[in-house]
Amino acid sequence: MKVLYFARLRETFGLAEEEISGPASVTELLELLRSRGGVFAKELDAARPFRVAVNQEMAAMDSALQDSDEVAIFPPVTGG
Amino acid sequence: MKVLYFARLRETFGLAEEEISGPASVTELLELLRSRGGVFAKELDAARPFRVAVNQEMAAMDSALQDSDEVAIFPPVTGG
Amino acid sequence: MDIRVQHPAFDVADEIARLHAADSGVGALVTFVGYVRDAHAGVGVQGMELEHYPGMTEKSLAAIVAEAEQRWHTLRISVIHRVGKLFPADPIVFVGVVSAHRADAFAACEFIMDYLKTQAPFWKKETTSNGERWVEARASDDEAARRW
Amino acid sequence: MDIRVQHPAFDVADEIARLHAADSGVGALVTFVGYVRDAHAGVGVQGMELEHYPGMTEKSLAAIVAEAEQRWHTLRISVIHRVGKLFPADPIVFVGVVSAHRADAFAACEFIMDYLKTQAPFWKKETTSNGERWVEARASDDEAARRW
Repeated sequence: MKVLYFARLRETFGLAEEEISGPASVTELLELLRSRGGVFAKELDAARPFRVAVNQEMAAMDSALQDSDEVAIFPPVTGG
Repeated sequence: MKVLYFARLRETFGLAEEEISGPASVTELLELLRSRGGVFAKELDAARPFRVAVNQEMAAMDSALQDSDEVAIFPPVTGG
Repeated sequence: MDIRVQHPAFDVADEIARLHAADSGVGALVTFVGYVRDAHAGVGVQGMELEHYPGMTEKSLAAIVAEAEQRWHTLRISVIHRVGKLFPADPIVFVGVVSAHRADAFAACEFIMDYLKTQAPFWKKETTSNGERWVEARASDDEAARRW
Repeated sequence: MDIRVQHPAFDVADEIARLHAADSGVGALVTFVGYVRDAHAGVGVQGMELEHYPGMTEKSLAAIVAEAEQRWHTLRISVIHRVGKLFPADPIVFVGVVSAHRADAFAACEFIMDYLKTQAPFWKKETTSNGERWVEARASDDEAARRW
């Protein structure tokens, strides 16, 4: 699956986009990313206020994932 | 006092403005006007939804009046 | 505040530029424009004549705007209301409010319109397919004004 | 509906003309314009960079407008949101709604802004006198969105 990062997360991870295979849910994807430690473990801690979108729609943490999905992880939005 | 009529009342009375002396309150002025009978008695019946302003401010029916006042009687407003 | 009662049309872009005034403390602008519709209560409207009470109308609008300025944090407010003969699609009224934050501008603008509709001495006479008629005040406008 | 995400400035007069569209069924127009302020939380702001999520941003705005169209009787709605580098006093966002009656246009316009602020994927990074900083989401925006 394609995983996109935006705004502060993109800057902190030094990464806008990556390909990841395997996770069957948002929860599993987040576990995999946290297991990298460092800024990934810190920023994606469950207590932090990040948001997840799957295929460009806001998604709950237990949403199922397929390898063909586009997942995005980003801070709460601040437009307008 | 100067008594002004607007909109439907002005048209129905065939009168935009007149001078009246004596009434010491809006109630007394309305009694005097109603005593003319005809359209005055009909349009200024207490059950009709007209409004009264004294010196260009919305006024209650029991407001006191002086001969130097400007009184206006008109239908509920419909601007905007 | 800027209050005008006039026959000529207004230019919304000019009014917005005057309200924003290149002031970088302004975060929000809310404007309302009311237009003449071509039908009212199911009857075709060809035009309307707007009557007002010179002197009281301006005072009444100024009092409504002053109350809005007391209730909300606004930076500048303009109200322009046209009088005289108008036709379908003509703009009738402009209310513009600028503020630092949007909630103040939205509330002040809607409050001014709701109060203007029930308090400011203007009267509309429509020319319809059935002849001329004075527009009747609407109960829904009284309800709208009572909310505040 | 007309949804645009773009860097260039918009022309409010053009947008209003397009919304009103010489349609004499339109009785009310409510517009909102949001501007860059020169200070935020007490710190001077020299400029900002607006980032978005191409694709999702447009879909999200369209979904918000579709919900407004379901909830209120509106005739046409436009939303324009700028992205890229902006400076104090620059307009950021335009929301315009036309309807037969004013209550629908006011509600739809404010609803769209409240939802846009909490749902649409845009992020602001400010350049301040203390350096760059990502703007934090405000609890008051969440509260505003929860009202509807």
